[in-house]
Amino acid sequence: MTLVQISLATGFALIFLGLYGALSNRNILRMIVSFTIASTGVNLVLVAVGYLPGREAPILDTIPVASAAERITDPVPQALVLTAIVIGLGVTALMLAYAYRLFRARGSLDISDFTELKW
Amino acid sequence: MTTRMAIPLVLVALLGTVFFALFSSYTPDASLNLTASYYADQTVPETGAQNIVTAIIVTYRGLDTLGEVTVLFLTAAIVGLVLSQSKAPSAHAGAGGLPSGELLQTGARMLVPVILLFGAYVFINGHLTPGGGFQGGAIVASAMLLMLLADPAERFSHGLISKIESSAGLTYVILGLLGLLFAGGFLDNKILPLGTFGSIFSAGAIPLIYVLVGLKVGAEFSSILTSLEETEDAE
Amino acid sequence: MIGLTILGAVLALASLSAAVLALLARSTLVAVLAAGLVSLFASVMFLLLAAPDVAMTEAAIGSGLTTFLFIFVMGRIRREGTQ
Amino acid sequence: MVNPLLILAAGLGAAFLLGLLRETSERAAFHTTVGALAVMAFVALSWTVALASGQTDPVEMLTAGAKPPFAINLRTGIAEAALTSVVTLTGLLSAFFMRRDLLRLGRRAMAVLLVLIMALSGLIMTRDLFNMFVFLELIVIATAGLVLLSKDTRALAAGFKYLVVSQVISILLLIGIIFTYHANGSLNIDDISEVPMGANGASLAMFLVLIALILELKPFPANGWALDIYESAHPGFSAIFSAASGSAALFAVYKVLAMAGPDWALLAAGIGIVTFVGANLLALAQTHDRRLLGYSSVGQIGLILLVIGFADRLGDSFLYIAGGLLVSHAIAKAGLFWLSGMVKARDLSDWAALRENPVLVVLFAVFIAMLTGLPPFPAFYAKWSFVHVLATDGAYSLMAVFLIAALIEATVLFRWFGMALKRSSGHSLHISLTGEAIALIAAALAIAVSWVWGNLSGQENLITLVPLLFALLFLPLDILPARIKNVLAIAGLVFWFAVTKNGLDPLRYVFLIIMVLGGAILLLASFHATGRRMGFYTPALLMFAGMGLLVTSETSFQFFAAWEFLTVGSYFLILRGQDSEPHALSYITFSLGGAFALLAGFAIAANGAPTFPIENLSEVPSRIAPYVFVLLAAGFLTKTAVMGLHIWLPGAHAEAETDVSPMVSGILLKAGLFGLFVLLMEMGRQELFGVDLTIVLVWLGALSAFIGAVLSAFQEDAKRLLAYSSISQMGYAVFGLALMNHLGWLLALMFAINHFVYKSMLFLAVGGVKERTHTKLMYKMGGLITLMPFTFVSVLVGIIAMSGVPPLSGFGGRWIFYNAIMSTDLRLPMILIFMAGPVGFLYLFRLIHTIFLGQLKDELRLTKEAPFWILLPQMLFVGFLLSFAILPGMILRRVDSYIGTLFGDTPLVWTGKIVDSQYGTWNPVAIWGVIATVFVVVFILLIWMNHNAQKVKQFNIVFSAERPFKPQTTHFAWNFFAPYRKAMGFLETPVATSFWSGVSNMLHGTADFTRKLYTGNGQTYAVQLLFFVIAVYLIAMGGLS
Repeated sequence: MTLVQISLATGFALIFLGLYGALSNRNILRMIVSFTIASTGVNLVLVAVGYLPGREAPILDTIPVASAAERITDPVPQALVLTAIVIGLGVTALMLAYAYRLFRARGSLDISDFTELKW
Repeated sequence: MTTRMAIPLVLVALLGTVFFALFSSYTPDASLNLTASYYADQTVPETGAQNIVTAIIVTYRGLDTLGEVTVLFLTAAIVGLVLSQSKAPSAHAGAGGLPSGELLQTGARMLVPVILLFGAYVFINGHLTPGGGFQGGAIVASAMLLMLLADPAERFSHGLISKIESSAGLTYVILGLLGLLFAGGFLDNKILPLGTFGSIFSAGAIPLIYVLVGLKVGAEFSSILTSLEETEDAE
Repeated sequence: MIGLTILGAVLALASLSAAVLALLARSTLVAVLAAGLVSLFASVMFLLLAAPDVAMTEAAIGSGLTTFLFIFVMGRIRREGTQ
Repeated sequence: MVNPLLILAAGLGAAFLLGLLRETSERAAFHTTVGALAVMAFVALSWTVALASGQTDPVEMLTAGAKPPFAINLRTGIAEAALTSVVTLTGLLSAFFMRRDLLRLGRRAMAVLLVLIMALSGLIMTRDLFNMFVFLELIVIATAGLVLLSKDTRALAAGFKYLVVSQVISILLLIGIIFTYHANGSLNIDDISEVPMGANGASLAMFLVLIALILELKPFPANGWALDIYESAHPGFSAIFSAASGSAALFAVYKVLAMAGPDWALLAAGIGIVTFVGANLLALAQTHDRRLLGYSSVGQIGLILLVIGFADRLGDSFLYIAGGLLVSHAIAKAGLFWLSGMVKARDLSDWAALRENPVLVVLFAVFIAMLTGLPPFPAFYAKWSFVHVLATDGAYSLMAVFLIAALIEATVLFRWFGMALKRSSGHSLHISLTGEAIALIAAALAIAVSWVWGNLSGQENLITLVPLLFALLFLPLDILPARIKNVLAIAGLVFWFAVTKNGLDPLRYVFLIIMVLGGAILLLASFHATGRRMGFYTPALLMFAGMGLLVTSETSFQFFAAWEFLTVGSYFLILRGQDSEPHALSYITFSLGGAFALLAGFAIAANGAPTFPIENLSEVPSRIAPYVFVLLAAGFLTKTAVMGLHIWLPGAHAEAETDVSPMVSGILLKAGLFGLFVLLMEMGRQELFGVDLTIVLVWLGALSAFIGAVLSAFQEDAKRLLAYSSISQMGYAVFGLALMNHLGWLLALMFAINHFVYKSMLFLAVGGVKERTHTKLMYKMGGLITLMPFTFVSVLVGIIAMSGVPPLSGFGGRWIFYNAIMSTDLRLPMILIFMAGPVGFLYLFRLIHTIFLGQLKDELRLTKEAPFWILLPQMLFVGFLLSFAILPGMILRRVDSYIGTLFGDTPLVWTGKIVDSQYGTWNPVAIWGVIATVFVVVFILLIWMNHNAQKVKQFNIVFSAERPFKPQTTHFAWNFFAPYRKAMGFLETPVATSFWSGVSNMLHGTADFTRKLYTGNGQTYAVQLLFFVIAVYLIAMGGLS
């Protein structure tokens, strides 16, 4: 296994674990924790997909501009991941605020207690 | 194992097969693809930034970043809304029972300015070195966090935070529109001269935008943190 | 190259075990901290993958701020739960 | 023209600006918000107008001074501009609607609203895959924020469920995006579409992107979370969620599908149709108004997804069809959500409160009609075109599924409308002038887009049709007294008759007389009504407009549009009756079902053309002709209420108002007959599986005639009796038509005219009796002959005419009828139809006997003669019947020679007023002479025989000591035909009724069972979502490999 494959596999495994945790844990906070694990996995997958084995970070302080195309790794996924991380934090914060309010409303953090809306 | 646990497992495992198909058919590229090699070659002449990721984030995919900043803005606003709607019972303050003592308070008073400075350094140098507005903003927010931890009773001025956040955001949008008017399009960084490659005042509007992003993100993180921490509502 | 791969494998193992811990831990606090750890290990992996920007962000935001958000909310909930 | 990017910049800038305002100045913040939304809407609209009128070309907006795919680019073409207009306008109007709650929550909520509208516009315009993800996340977060506007505490849980589901979706989307990027080296949508789909990995990536975006459309059954939001959110926000978010997400799917290539289109179409069917089915079991609207939204979006799946096939008309459906959905759904904000309680029947404000009722009707796809709204044109495309492709089963689901949807919506009009609500209306104004603006927009779609249709622009406008004119005129409106209405009908009568062939001319002039005559009875009679004239004139247009229509499109007009108009009219709610619903359900059969028939017959002249029905290729015939005949037979499809008729006709019953019975039924005339004239005999379809019609006609008569005889309710009699009479007419010969057609036409005259007369007479006695039950009447002599005369003349005994015109019908059936060799139906005659005597006898003869009831002793205006048309009809009896040649002769030109024979020989046929001679004048003589002789004889008979006082009766269990059982009219019932009662077994209620129960049962899927648990919803993804994946992989 190469580094890329390891990272990719780790990423997918984290998504797998995170999703499973989010779908099987009734506790709302634990669901949110699981989702953060899954999104870490997603980020890992994103970066790994853009990685070119043996290449350097896309910062041209030591790399001459002329040879940049041969030496740096793909910067695009990195840019995307940056965005994804920040968005992930936003969503997590929002879910946490919701969790708090739900707890205030019912005194419970069990997702199966919030089912008045149905059918 | 109950069915409640088993069904998600089966489903996630099935989804795993989809992922496995993706994984097994994946081969890393040997050379940069079209888009990436354009960035490798053109970032410097077009934007004057050393850090290509920064150039992409601030310029080429600037709209994403504007959206990203807006995500935080939204989150801060909504978290504020969610929590302001419920008047929490007044209780003794404290960050979830984390210790706060004399040592921490003194330490915080000394550390906060340093951390703030470091944060500013990170976002100002975003176009040269790793880091930038988001990382710098997060560092700035951690100074805020430290203050919260040290003295949980301390009130931050929501007004100030939201003023910083809003004016940074507004300036960002205006800079974007200036690009539309004076340069090649919305959020074009060439509204300012590109300057000398590798120096602080280079890369056109990138440092300026990253400073704005840093301020804004710092303010937003701080606002989220303080809303979540405060036991009584400021409003 | 081999060194990188081995380091990567170690980090992968570490972050996966942290993730499993986060799922299995009885205490939510432990779960939150374990999730933060996953994020931290991931950020080192980003460094290996030549993504220092991402690594910084993940460390600061993913493992730092996120964990604090959790702890703050849990604190609020615990305070109110005991009343 | 300003750069459309300003839409994004204005939204964001204003959102940030709000933070700089002083904390206390919430009003200023609101004005800023509204101002920004207005700017955004203005920019979007100006681009829409400019692009639509061809003043500008679509514009590419580059960012960052670099070309795509290296920098994000956006595009504004006509679709984008129109959709951003929908989004921004919905946002603007909803902002006004939510004003109070926005002010309550403060500027943070306003900022969230601004960002939501901005992000929706961005999602529409962007051409970058990852940028789409960013906008989607913004939408998710803003949605979760705005859900909190609701005062309903359950909204909190709904918002959280939504976030959970969104997390799963964004994981799928991100993975899909990165692998797409890896495969294509680009994130630009146009770039990716140019490269054909790569290896398995790439197609999988595409699948993930596609399914993630489709999940944003809330496909059935992975959509419980969305329904919870619809149910609990602020109605102003739900309007945005349904109209704006739905539109934007649809467009995102469209962009990605274009990128994914045609292989995936089928998948999208499949998900679309499943969603459309599933959502509408589940809506059947819904009683909560907003949840119902949620189901309807999901269904509509599914339908548009289906159309998107056909985008390649539709070519140029794609935007027209999808846009028509989308804009109808958006306006109607937003309007309904806004209305729901003014209704205080959440049960469907609580919408009865709307009746406090007639304007709101009209708006409700407009939105329902728009959603159902009735003319003249855009969805009508869209459905027409779409069904035609499906037919051209030979996708018949899809077409059937689509039409059945559309019918269920219409049933759900009209059931709701019926409740609003007929039930009572314990809550008053939450009147809000702003809300009303906003809903009115939505209705005005509805009319504007209808005009646009009509103009683009390449067909007649329905909204400019004079009869329709005339009918709509009565909406504002409704403040006038009823009598003035009645004068106007009659004048309008006479005028319309005068201007359209020229150039029609005799057959159409006869129908025009019945439908338009007949309507004018029947409206005379409406002078009886006092006060304003709000809401009567628009539906009535809509119905007459439909009929007038039907007779003069030349193309299949005009015919179908007219058909829908008359159906809807008559529905509203029938709904006015006191206890008519369930009957009106079954009427509209059957009528629309019939209409959809017509649509399908026309679409198949069109063979690829958008429409065709009606007379080209004769040129339909023989391969498809029998199917076209069956579909069209089914549509028309529904209207004539043939046995089996008749169960809507008795209730609808019996429960309608006094002057409405004759309209819907005497006139409206003729529309079906007219259709059959046209159909048989153009298509003639058709064979399907070796069966001559006209023989099937002969049988259906005979059975209807016979069973209708038997059922009629057993009724206790006088109006129901007449209603069943109509089924029987229409059976005769169908029978005659299906004989496919000269005499048969003449018979059918005679029945059309006669049935109009005597059924209108009888319904008016019985209606007059009901006005005075306040009952329709015959055993409660009796002996009214002295109190209501004129009514008695009209009933007497009516039943003489109807039973076909000499001397009245019914005999002429009979005479032709006997001639006609002698000319056929179908023995069994002939016997049936013969037997229907005597059974007809039974119920007619009962009508006159139990109402007018026998003993007068004590409580009816003060009964007066029916009102003048109800009597007047009856007397006109009496006069007509008498003269028509003497001079049948007036009309018949012309028609006879016309039919002769169709069949090329002249079985009747007219000499003066005497008619000869192969089987005999009919001399009406001589018959009159004979009858008059006999009558006078018998009359004198009777007087002479009874000159010394004893007069008995009416109540000179000695009762026995028994006290009857049920008072009515002592009346002779109760269970009048008990002995016959013993013999023929088995015919009363409600076979058709049980069949149809079985269908209905099965659907409701399925709906009730299936919706248990939505447990309300957010985690379960996420599991269902994954399940959906996996299922679609397995299906797709199976399909693609």
